[in-house]
Parts: sequence; C-alpha cells; structure tokens
Amino acid sequence: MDFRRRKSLWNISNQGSTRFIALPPEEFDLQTDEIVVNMGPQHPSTHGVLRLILRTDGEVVKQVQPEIGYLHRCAEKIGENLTVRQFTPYTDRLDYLAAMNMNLGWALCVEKLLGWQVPEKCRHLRVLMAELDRIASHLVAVGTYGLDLGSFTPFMYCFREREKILNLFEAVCGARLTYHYIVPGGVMADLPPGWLQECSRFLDQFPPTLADLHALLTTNYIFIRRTAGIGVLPLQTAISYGCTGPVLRASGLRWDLRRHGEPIYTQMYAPYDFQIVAPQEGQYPDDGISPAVPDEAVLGDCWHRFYVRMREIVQSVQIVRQAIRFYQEASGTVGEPMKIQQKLPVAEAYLETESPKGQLGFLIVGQGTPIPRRVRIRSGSFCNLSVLSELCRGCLVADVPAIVGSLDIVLGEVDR
Amino acid sequence: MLHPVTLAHYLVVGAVLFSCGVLCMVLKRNALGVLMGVELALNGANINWVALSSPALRADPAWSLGLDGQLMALFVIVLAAGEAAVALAIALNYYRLYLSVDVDQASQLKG
Amino acid sequence: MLSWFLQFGFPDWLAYGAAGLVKAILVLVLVLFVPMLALWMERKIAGRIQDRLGPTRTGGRFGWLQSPADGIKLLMKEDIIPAAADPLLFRLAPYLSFCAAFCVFVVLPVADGWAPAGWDSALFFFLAVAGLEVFGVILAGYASGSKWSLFGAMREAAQVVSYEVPLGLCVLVPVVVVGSLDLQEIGRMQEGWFTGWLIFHDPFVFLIFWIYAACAMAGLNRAPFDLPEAESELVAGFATEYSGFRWAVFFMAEYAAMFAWSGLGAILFFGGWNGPVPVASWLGLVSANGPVAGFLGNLLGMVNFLIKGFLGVTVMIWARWTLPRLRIDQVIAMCWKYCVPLATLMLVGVVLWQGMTLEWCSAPPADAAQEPSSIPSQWPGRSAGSGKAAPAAMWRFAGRLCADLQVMENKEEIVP
Amino acid sequence: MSGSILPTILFFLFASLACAGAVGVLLLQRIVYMAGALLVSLAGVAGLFFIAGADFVGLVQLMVYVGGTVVLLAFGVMLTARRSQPGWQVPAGQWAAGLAVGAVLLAVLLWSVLAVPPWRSVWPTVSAEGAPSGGVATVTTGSAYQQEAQPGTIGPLGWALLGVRTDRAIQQDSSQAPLDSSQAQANFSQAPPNRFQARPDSAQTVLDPSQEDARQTGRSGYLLPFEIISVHLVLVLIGAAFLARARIPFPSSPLPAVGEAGLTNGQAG
Repeated sequence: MDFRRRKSLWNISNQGSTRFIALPPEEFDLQTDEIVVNMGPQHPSTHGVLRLILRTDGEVVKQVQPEIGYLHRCAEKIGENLTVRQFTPYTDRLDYLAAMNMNLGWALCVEKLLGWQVPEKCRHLRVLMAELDRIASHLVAVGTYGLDLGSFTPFMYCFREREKILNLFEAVCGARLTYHYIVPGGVMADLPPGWLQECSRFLDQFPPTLADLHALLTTNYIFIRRTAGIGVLPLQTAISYGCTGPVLRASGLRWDLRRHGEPIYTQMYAPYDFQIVAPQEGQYPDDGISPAVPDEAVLGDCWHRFYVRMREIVQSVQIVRQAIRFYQEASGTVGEPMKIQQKLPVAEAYLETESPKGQLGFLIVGQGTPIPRRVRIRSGSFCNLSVLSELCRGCLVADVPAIVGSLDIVLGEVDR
Repeated sequence: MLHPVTLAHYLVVGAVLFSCGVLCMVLKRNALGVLMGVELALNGANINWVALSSPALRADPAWSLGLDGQLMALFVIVLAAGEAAVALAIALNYYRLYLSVDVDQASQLKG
Repeated sequence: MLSWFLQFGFPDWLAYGAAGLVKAILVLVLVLFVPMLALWMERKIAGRIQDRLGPTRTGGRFGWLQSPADGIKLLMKEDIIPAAADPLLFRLAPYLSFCAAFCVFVVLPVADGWAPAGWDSALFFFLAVAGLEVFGVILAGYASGSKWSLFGAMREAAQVVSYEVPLGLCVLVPVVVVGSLDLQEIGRMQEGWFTGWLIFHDPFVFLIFWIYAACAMAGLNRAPFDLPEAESELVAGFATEYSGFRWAVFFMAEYAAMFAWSGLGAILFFGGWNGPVPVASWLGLVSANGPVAGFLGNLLGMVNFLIKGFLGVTVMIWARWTLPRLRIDQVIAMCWKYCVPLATLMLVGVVLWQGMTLEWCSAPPADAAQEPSSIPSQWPGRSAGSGKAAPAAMWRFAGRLCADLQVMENKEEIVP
Repeated sequence: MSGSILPTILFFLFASLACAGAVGVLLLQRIVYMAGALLVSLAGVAGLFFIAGADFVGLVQLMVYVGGTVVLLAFGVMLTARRSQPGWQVPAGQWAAGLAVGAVLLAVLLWSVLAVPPWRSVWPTVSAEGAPSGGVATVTTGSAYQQEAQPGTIGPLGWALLGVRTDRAIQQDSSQAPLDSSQAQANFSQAPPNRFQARPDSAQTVLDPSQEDARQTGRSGYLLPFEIISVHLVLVLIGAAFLARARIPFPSSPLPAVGEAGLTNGQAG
C-alpha cells in the first residue's frame, strides 16, 4: 500500500518525498491547527472514487493532492490481449457518460490504422450520435455541478432530459449506458423507423430546459458568487498542464479538434455549421439563448467552465439538427462492422478526438495480428484533473467541490 | 432549615461555585480550563448579586438591593462575555505560537 | 389549568406539576406532529418543484403515511456508534438539540391565551432557548470522532452565534412598535383586519421582515445556508456519523425549529392567530360571549396560526429546492456586513418612526402639574412625578412614554 | 402560599445542577466534558435566577452565557483540543494543596454566609398587589414566590438602564405603607441587633417624600455605566478580532506524510 503511494504519479513534492511542501502561511487568516483530511474516495462530490487529500487550516485549503487509481481496470492491458474489434465495448467503460464518443474515437483510430473510409451516411450518423451523447454528458456535468453547489433541482431537470436521450440510444442500440454502437468500419445497425422524428421532437422541446438551467444556475446570484473568480485557470497554465476540452476553451483558447484535428476527424464535421465555444476577451458570440457574462466572472474560472458547457449544448443541438438533415439526404449504407479477426498492419496510429471531457487520444501499435501490440489511451479527464492541486491552493473547503465539479472528470476515464 | 428557601441557601450555592471556580483557575493547566474557572467564579458572584436583590428573598426596600443587584449581575454577564472573547483570542494566539494551551509553558515573561 | 387543578385541593406543587405535565404533553404532540407534516410537505413540494410526484403510494393517494413509515424505518435501524466517537456525548447530543427545539414551543402562543407559559418576556425566552440548539450540533460534531463532523460543528458554531445578533435586532423592531416582549400581547395588538398586522405598520417593519426571514433561515441551517450539513462538501456535516433514531431526533429538532421560527415570524409580523379578516369576531367567537365561543374562536385562531406557520415552512422548502448553497465566508459576511447594519438601521428607523407618530413628541409640553393624571396607575412612574425636587424633565419624559405606551395598549394609536 | 414546597423543590433541583456542574468542571479531566459540565452549571444558575424572581437576568444568562460564551468556549476547545491531552496531569501534590486551600476558602465563605442571622431567617415580605395602591399592605412571613403578582423585571430594568429608577418609586410607596407593623417588628426583633440594623435608611424610617426624591437624584439609574459598557464591548469586539487575526506565522508543524494521513483519517480527537 505504501509502495503504491511512493510510486504515485501524483507526487507533487519537489523533494522527491511524499511529504507536503511547506507553504508560506496565509497572513490574515485565523490560523489554528492544520488538519489532513480525506475527501473521498467515498464522498458525494468527488464524482466517483476520486480521493483528495486536503491539508486544511480551518476552512482554508492549503494543499490538495488527488489520489487516483480506485477505478483502475487495466483497460490498456486488456486492449493488448483482445482484438481491436473485441476491445470496442471496453471503450464504453472509459467515459461511461459519453460512451458514444469513446466508441467514435476508438473506431476512427482503428480506421486510421487500417486506412479505411466509412460511407458518408455512416459519418453523419456517427456525428449525430456523438453530439447527442455530448449533450447527455454535458447535462450530467451541469446537473452534478449544481449538486456540488447545493442546488438539487437542476440536477433532476438535467437527468430528466438525459433520460430522453438515453431512450433514443436505447432504441438505437439496446443499451442505455454502454452502447457499443459506433464500431470500426461503421455502426452496428441503422436507425429504427421513426427514430428521427423522435429525435426531432426531443430537440424541439429541449431548449426550454436550458432556459430553466440558466435561470436556476447560470444567472443565479449565489451561483455566480460561488463560481465566478474561483479556481481561475490561466491559459498558459492550462496549456502547460495539457488541459483540453471545455476546460481549455474556458481559459480563452479557441481550440476544438472538430475543427483543428486530423482530417479523418475534421472531415466528418466539415459540412456542419457550429461555433467553437470559447470566450474572446471575456465575451461569447450570441447564440440566442445563453445569457450575458456577469461582471464578476474571470476568464478561466469555474463559471466560464460551466458556461462553456452550457453553450456547447446549444451548439450540439444545432449540429444534431443538421446531422438529421444530412443523414436523410445522404445515400448509401451505414457501413459494415469490422470482422473480429481482422488483422492489423505492422504500423501504429494515434488519433485524438474531441470528447465532451477533453481530447481523447488512442494509440494503437499493430503487429500483424488481430491483437495490437500496444494500446494507449490519452484521457482528457486525467489531464484536466492534474491541474486540480494548482487550482485549489488557498481556496476554501467549499470551493474544492466547486472546482472539481467544474473540471468535469469521470473516474472511469481517469483511471482507465 | 431546608424548607423555605432563604438568602443563605443562595449564598451557599454562590460560595460553592466561587470556590470551584477559583480552584479551577489554580489547578487547571489548560488555558481554556482556567477560563472556565473564571466564568464559574463570576457566576458565583452573580448568584450573590441576584439573591441579595431578589424580591422573593428580601422584599423590604431598605435591605434589598432591588434592581441594583440585578443590574450588576447583568453587567457582570455582559462583561464576562467580552472577557471570554478576549481570553479566547489570547488563547488561540498562544496556541498558534506554542501549539499548546498549557499555561505552564507560558513562562517567557518570567524574570 | 392550574386553577382547575388547585380547586380539587391538590397541594400546589402537585397542581403545578400536573398542569405542567399536561401542557408538556400537548406541546410534545405538537412538536411531533409538526415534523411529520413538514417532512411530508417537503417531499411533496420538492417533488413538484423537480417535476416528480413525490410519495404517492404509502397510505393512499397522497403518500400521507410516508413520514410515519420513515419514522418506523429509522426506529428499526441498527444503532451505530463509531469506535472513535465519544459514546456519552454522542448519545447526548441529539436529545440536547431536541430539547431546545421543544422548549421554544413553551412560549409560542397558538391562540389567544393558548400558550403553555404566557410570560412577559416570552420573546426573549424564545431567542435564548433557540440559541441553545447549537449545543447539540456542536457536541455531535465533536463527539462523532470524524473530521467532517468537526468541520460541520465549527461551521455551526460560527454561523449560529453570528446570526443570533441580527435575529435579536430583527425581533426588536416589532417589539418597539408594540412595546412588549410578551408574544400574546404582540398577537393581541394585531386583531382585526390584516391591515393591522405589524408588517403593514410602517416601512421599517416591512423591510425588517425580509431580513428576519433570511436570518431565520440562516440561523436554522436551512438551505441555502445549510453549511453545517452541506452534503456536497462535508458528506453530511455534523450528522455524518449519525443514523437511525438519533439522526431522526436531529431531524425532528430541525423541522420543529423551522416551524417555531416561522410561527414566531407569524406572531411578530403577520398577526399571529388573527386571520386576515376578523371572521371570529363577526361570528361572535370571542371569550366575552362565554367560554364555548371563546374556545371556538381560539380553535379558529389556532388553525390560522398553524396555516401561517406552515406557509413559512413551505417558503423555506421552496428556497431549499431552488437555490445553491452559499459559502461559509459569504454566509458570515452576509451576517455582519449586511444583515446587522441593515437591521440596526431599521431599528433606529422604527424608533424614530414611533417617536414621530406618537403625540408626546408633536404635542406641546403639558403642564407638569397635570401630568400625573395622564399616567396610568399601574405604571410606577406615577408617584414620583409629583415631587418638585425630582429631575422634572426626566420624569416628564418617562411619564409621557408611559402614557403613550398605555395609549398604544388601548390600540388607539397602532395604525398611523 | 407561604407553605408552598414547589419553589424549594425547584431551588434544590437547580442548585444541585449548578453545584454538580461546578464540581464537574473542577474534577473532570477532558476539556470537552468540562465544557459540558460548565454548560450544566450555568443553566442551573439561570434556573436559580428564575426562581429568585430575576427573570430577565436569567434569560440573559441563558442567552449570553450559555448560548454565547460557552459556545465560544466550545469553539476554542474544538480548535485547540487536538494535541493538548497527553502529559497534562497536574501532580497529586498540587491537587492536594489546591483542594486544601479550596476547602479553606469554601469554609471561610460559608462561615461568613451563615454568620449573618438575617440571611438565614425568613424575611417579611410585602405582597405586591397591596402596596402600590396605597391600601393596607399585608405583611406575610415566609418566602413569597408570587410570580403572577410580580410585575416582571424587564420594564424596570430597561428604565434603569435609561437612567430612570421606577423600582425606587415603588419602594418609596411601600416604605410609606405601614410596614412597621407589629408583626414585622417582631420579625426584626428576632434577629440579634448588629450593625446591619444600624443603617440609617432601614425600613422603620419613614422618609419624607421630598427627601426621598433628593436621594433619588443621587442614584437615578445606570445610564452612564450602560454607555461605558457598550463602548467597552465594542472595544472588546474589535480587540478580540484583532488579536485573533494577528499576523503571527504558523510554526512549521510536523505533519503526517501522505501515507499516514490515510491511516489517521477519521480520528478527530
């Protein structure tokens, strides 16, 4: 047990021991005894089995050290013992809140390795599913963020809408959490009849919920006071820690792999019209539903991270609407799932895609057999979590859930 | 002797509280314990004030303290609250310096 | 009740004891009944707010047996005391909390004359005893042997002790108007139409009510001020290690205190047991028409009071399921930076308002010799006014104030 | 009413609570238990105040002392109690010496209390409804706990803090009443003559009203002390806040390593 800790990747000390760094004391605070306290792994607001070791002085957090690995399931090692087709369901278990995006990243990476190209209809169907799941994932992020701040009702609203998306997914693939729908070579099955109408109906009735969420959270004064100016992540720090996704964009960088990624990924999104949600000089372009930025908000704080997700939901709704149209207009098939014993070339491929939590990268090293020599997963949540101890230094205990929630991590993806 | 409660009954209770308070001040090493002793002693004194002013115990106007006693008790209570706040602040500062509230360690001013 | 017992020739201590016992049982019934109903209301209202139904099955159509079912479940649960806990204090803490919540009902008049103890300092007793509830929570937090509990207890201590100050100032404002700390007297002052309620008396009382509402919620640790048990930060705060019956006792104390504070608000600002329309006096249900009519009128008044109290509870439930939680520094800052100065301002304002609307300020100074006649006989300043060597100005001041308080008691000056 | 045993029962209940709490504070070793015992003791004292007829003082005791000061103390205990336990035993010799001195102190106090016979005797009391009306004041022996008849102390206390002594006026009336009846005389004469009876303003002296007023100018209330104490409290508030937030660096404390942090979790004491 001790050995594992000494080998921890999260040894943030600069002296090579696991002792905490001695920090200069805060001058103007009621200093008393310092407590070392465990937040997690069984804690309501660490979003799973994350363990945070807090060194606190009263309510002031001196240092936060994340301890991870409680959900480690050797995903990469499993990938080196199965064929790539067999490993596809395992990618569902990485970010189980956005399993379609996990499937998509894996499928695209395998196709890149094999040099395959899926039919146009399949591409639009994949976009449709990926963006619907992005909505679902962001709804969980937004709802649980409200929960982290003590507001229960938005959580119920978010999950009510998410249920509708899950119903759609269930109609498509029979599963509500681990879909295994987007597979290398195509998708498992075409849409059932009437599905697109159901989806359109969902998209029509969904935006009022967003307005509710904006009223209950985004523009709520208490919410703003709890999030604005808290956990400010400067752009340079975000880049140097490898933060991606909404966390990076909230710090002001207009960077989205759907536009800036590799061709095999960007060509999927090329026909679509959507904004990359990132504040430019603290402001966002108008999208018709989102409220204005409050004065208290600072670029890169928790409020912006939350708000970027809220706006990305709007953009995803827009993409899904377009995808429905493109899918109906496209001709051809939705592709053919690859054979289980499909041999891989002796080559390697690395592809990053834009998952809801951040950039998701898969590395596959083929060795001429169906089973790859090496599978490596670059997880967005993991890199985003790494900046936590930087963000939490000197904050209050109540801010820790606020900051963790704003990073929107999923432990399945962090621990893999 | 026990049945109608007289002034002496109250004064005996006050004496017990006062003695316990003084002993606490003397015998406790924890600064907060000493503080509690002070509070006890003040309460013992307060009982005397109130008892000597009680219309039930001493009704006649010339011998009773009347409201004077109750007012003094009020002032004592209020000042004790202030005293406790300051003493607690001192104790916390002391704890910050020495990581202890043992009054025996506070010997820096000893000649 | 006391005289009823005395007429049978009981010794007085027995009569006192018996009367006290009967009253205590009545209060206990109220204190047990109120949390049951409030809990059911909380479930139903929360459900409706969150687009759910709440309990529907237990006990029929509205799930009205849900609270007793919960109570039975909690009673049947295993009694767990953590190994690190201090067993004595851990057991003691819930009862201490409940006792304080129970004791405040002793002075709460549910109808004219229907208070277990009608006391001329009832309001002060209420404040003093309600402040003792904090002890149970502090002891629970300390004795649990858990760091989260300790955090919760420290928050509770800081928060409740802070909010006692603005609460004390808030209740003083209606007291200045009425001139009595007796809750029954305050209730009697507001007889008649709803325009006679104190909240409509002058702008300062109207404004102070909102401060009172906010401070009462903060003093009760209700969301958005539920920091001592903030479940997303402190797991469950002071109640982390509690389960089963002991937890239920804490819970009952919380709900009983909620009702007590909203009942106090009803008495201080909304006429207490007097309905908005003087139905009881129209129907002749006053004690002047005989004991039966008086009893029926009081019954009506009790229904009025309970409705007002539960309306207050409903508002608290509404706020809880709508708003995010504040942070501890914001809660304390709100107390000291906003509530205390505002309440002080309102207090000064209402004193000046009373001074301006009273005739002794505007009327020319009367002849000193005539003054004693205007002073009511039961006011002690009467006899002293005749002395020529006395500090005449001071006695005149006192005498006039007495006279005006008397005028107000006769309700000739209550509505300006 | 004079034979009522109820006040006596209540007195002994609250007195035993107060004394037991005080002894508990003295004898208990754990600081948290001491705080609990202090709570019991102070609450008992509040009860004693109630049955002595000082309802306002009792409530202030509950509110300020029990609800404020002891909470403050408990707060301090929680902030500092983590490593204060081991090696804190006061030596037995000091205990013995302390207890001996305390016993002597208690003995002296008790002696001085019991040495004054009037304090041990039951006092003549004036029934409250009789006196202010100027009618025939009935003088009864025995302690009169007539809470219903007493007007309450809040108003008079408030007046006194504003500088107006209304209670003195009542007592002036009652002193004009025929208090020096034979029964009262008899009662007084039971007490042996001592210096307490030599006070010039004893009850037997019927004062001239104008003279009484002249005396009242000298003790016309507590406005000045009230103001002084208010200012004092503000200063205390500021001073305590300043002290508590002083800029003294926290010493580098030996903190547990991360590995030990996991093991020591959940143990607050």
